[in-house]
Amino acid sequence: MDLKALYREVILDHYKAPRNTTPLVQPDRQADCRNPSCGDKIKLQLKFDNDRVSEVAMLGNGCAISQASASMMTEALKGKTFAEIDRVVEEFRAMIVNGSTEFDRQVLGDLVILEGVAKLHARVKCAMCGWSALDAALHGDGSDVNLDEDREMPASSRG
Amino acid sequence: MDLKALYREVILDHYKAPRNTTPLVQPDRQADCRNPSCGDKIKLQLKFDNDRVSEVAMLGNGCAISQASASMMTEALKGKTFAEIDRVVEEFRAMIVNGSTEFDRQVLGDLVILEGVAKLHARVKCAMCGWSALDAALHGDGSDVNLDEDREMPASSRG
Amino acid sequence: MMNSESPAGAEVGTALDVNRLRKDFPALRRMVNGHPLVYFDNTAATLKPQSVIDSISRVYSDYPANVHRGIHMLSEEATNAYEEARVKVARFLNAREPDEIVYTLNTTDSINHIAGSWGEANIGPGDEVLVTDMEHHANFVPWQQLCMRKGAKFQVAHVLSSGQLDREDFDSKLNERTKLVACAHVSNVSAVVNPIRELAEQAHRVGAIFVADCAQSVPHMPVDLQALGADFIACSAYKFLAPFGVGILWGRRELLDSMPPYRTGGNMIAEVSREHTRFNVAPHKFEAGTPSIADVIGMGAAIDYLEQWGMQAIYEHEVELSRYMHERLADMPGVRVIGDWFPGKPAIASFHLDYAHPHDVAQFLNEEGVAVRSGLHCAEPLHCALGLSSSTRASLYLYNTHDEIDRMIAAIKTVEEIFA
Amino acid sequence: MMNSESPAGAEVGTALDVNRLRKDFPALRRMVNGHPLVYFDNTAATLKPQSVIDSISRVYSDYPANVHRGIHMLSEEATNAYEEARVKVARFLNAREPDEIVYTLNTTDSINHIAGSWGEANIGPGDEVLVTDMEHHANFVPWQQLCMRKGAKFQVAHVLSSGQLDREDFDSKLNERTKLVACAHVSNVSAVVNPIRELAEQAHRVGAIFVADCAQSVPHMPVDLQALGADFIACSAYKFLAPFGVGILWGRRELLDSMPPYRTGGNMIAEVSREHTRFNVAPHKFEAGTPSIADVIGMGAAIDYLEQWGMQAIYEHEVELSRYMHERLADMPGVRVIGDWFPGKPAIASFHLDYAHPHDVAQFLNEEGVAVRSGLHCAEPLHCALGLSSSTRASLYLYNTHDEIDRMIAAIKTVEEIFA
Ligand SMILES: Cc1ncc(COP(=O)(O)O)c(C=O)c1O
Ligand SMILES: Cc1ncc(COP(=O)(O)O)c(C=O)c1O
Repeated sequence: MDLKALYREVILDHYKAPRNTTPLVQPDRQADCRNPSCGDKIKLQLKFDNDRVSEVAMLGNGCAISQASASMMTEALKGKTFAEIDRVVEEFRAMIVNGSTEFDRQVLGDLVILEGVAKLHARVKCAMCGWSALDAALHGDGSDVNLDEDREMPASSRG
Repeated sequence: MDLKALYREVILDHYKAPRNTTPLVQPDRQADCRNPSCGDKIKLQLKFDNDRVSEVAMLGNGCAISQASASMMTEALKGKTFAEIDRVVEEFRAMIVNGSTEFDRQVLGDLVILEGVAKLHARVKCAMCGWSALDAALHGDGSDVNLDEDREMPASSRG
Repeated sequence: MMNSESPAGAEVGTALDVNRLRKDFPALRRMVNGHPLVYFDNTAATLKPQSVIDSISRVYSDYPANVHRGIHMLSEEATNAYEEARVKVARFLNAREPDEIVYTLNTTDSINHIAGSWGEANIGPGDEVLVTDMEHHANFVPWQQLCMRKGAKFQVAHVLSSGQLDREDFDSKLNERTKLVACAHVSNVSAVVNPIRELAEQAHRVGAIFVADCAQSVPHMPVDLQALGADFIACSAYKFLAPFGVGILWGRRELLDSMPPYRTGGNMIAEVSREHTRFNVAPHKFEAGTPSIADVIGMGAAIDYLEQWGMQAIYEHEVELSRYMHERLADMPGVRVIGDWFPGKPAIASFHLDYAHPHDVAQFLNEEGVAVRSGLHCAEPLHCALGLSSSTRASLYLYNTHDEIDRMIAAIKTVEEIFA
Repeated sequence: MMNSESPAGAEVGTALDVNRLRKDFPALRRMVNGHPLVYFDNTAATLKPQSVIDSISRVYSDYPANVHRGIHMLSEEATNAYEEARVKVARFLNAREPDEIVYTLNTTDSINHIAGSWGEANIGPGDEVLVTDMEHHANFVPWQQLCMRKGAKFQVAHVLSSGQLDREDFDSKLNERTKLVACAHVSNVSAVVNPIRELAEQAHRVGAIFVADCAQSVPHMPVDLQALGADFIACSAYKFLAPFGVGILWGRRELLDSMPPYRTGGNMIAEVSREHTRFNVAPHKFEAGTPSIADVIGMGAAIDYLEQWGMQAIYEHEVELSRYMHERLADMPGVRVIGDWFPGKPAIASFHLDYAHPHDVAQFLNEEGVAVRSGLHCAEPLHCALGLSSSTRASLYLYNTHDEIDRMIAAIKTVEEIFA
């Protein structure tokens, strides 16, 4: 993997100009995810029209990978149903956390460009921060997610 | 050093038939030394006639080296003054604990036959048990000696 | 009582290729006082195979970095190897998940974790803690001291003269006030194998938790944590071919999750401010500071080595050696072994001679190249209960042979000649 | 502020023959992403010279036995080497006697010993413990937790924006209720060197004891314990070329003697019965269970290695590297180093870039073969006090060179090109 190319071609664009950063008024769903060992934070908000996502917002700060991954995620959500989103989350997790090469490229679309992050074990949590917020927004009990306590993430520590 | 010879020629004789084991009635000085990491125990009793040792007794149990060393010690004490005993203790310590070869052979007499024990670091405390009781009898405050707490002894532990 | 057939010279009747595996242990090439080393002090510490030695050297030559997932390559490599070892340990012991495995300094440290964390939080005045007379000091003193601090009652179940646990006494001392029972899986002196599953079930029936000291079982027999039934176990890596410096604490996940950390500091926290600290999840919340990284990785290599031969095969080899050693010792007049022999007894014999003190015996055995321990083996209550002031202990492992037992027997005969 | 002359290529102006000594460190032969490794993560863990690696292998090949003076030859050899290391440490630090040196697992464990033993026995409600905002979590969280348990007041002296301790704030928080002051000798983030002797004297005047966290001083400068004036110090061996798995706790003999043991179990006792346990004397009463024997012996080899070059020469080399590194960083727009430079500053620079996050910086530096840390460096209170969420840290040691600093600077320029 060419790190410079990855950053230059995708990550920096989203890092410097993250998409969908206008806070929603009265979102239907929202959740926060923190990644204390990295200092990343992302709040994700969703509005639905019937079954489908009509509006989405991500608000956060952190490293380029965390912000770019979340920003790209928001672009993939519009118009999707709960079930469709679950599918994307599942495939993204398979690609990044499990380092699988068997994930469904079609479901992920443009997101496959982040595949190389799977090899940067120390950055896997960064890449997942927005996605965990998304998962919590859809299925959580309203409480914040602390990625350091997610036992499926590679072990790391905040210090 | 030939271990068999050391045991055969000296240690076993004293171990099997330790000298001066009749308890004294009203000793002038006495002290106990324990060596918990080995299980050795020796009580030393002394009677003086003017300045000089007139009677001595050692009562104890433990390994052959501890008992033989104490038994031989009692043989060396009779007729000696405080100052003369201190000299013997000092030289014996130099030989066994410090492993010095510079000790005064004349002062130690027959005791030099135990020189080889200095090389058996794990047994140094055994060899010193009677001697520490002697030192405590002459200079102590009446309390027992615990050889494990003597920081000049090679480190060891009882378990 | 014992099967009396003698081995036909070499290592027959066991599945291990002992002659081949002996070559993996460089220390077996040593000469002691002119004799090839016979190493029978395996209860205290085992020898190390070359693969373990190499794995440590490799850490220090190639990736001597700190773990906790630093971004640079060396830290990444160290973290991966360190966490892989946790997966290996979990599989080796059949833990439900790697996160139940906590790395400590040694068995003693593991047990102090339980006493200092679970014990401090859960034991109070009027409560009782039950241990046995056959415990190693590591599984005795921490409970005794905890009870003293907390005003709890320290109960000690007795042993029979056979060396076995006195089950009647154990039963009579277990009651509703008992909050914790701590017991060795295998005694480091008599090699008695306690029925942990049964004892743990008894403990659970009165609502107590059960701590098994597996320091002498994990190295010598297959141990399946889920079948064992204890709530915590402790063991030391250097007793199963691994480096010094790592102990294992395993605990049921719910218990680990419920416990406060034992040591605090770096790497075990989630958030620190002047006012407040939030801790990380288990196992990390128990691994404060920088761990024994290379030793942990070396432990992974040791597990690989043991699994290559198989714990069942290792156990069978040892049981055969044990049978032979006990038979030979039984033939010698004036030699008394602590505890009765029983089928499947691990290869430990602690004995005393009528005619010589254990230290003198060990000294003469060393003269003949045979390394044994003498003393109390950190089990003073057991010696005291059996009326002994110390003993000589021979303890064997996968690389030992019948021939070596013969050498020990010959050495004991020398002692007899000299002393008796 | 800084001397601005540049080095003439090679390692000039220092007494160390760096090019020669680099050959002693096998990890320096590694290539990372096609570049020779530049290892600038020495605050987290140092590389190991071959002599240390060999000394560990030797233990496991030749005498992998347990210590505590077993009678057999291998145990005798292990015990001798283990206790010789204690003498070396005592001499290296100029302790009054080897018996003041306690082996622990790491700095964190050493500090937990003080908190768990001296602290538990001596801190009560209404008492105060004073630390600083620049502490590593290892010298912060144990005191905070102790105060919470005991109803004592946890006081934190602030730092100035220069990174230096705010002496006025420190003075205002030190009073007759202060029972213990804990402070880093050298900060692991800003490299600030605290005047331990003065601070300890102040603490002593109000009757408090003083704990110095020497984890980052002992490896990098001559430390004379008797001149330092603290009552306890803690450090980690793996930070001065030694193996992982050993920490040092030094305490004044009178204090160690007066303290209860922290962990209990085997090897630290004098006598155990059902009713009662008597403990051994210090340092043994603090070394429960089987220690990291090979790591301790390897630490002895590391001290030999350091002494061969001399701590003063090592310090001078690092100060020169530090000067150069800070000068180069000062020249770069958008780079801000935590804390002001000062003469004699150890070779640590924690910095952040206006245009990139520390994790991304570390990632790109790794891409160029430069190993640095990013994050909070276990010093969240300091980052918080200075308003930072994390930083990138470069920390150098005796084997680092001016050229390597140039390589880091070039790598930072790559980050700048990409991000700015
Ligand atoms: C100043 C300081 N104190 C304490 C520690 C903790 O050391 P350890 O992880 O060895 O316990 C460190 C190491 O990072 C340190 O730099
Ligand atoms: C049964 C048993 N428990 C506990 C221990 C203590 O182990 P460590 O010294 O590694 O803490 C031992 C080791 O001698 C043992 O045999």
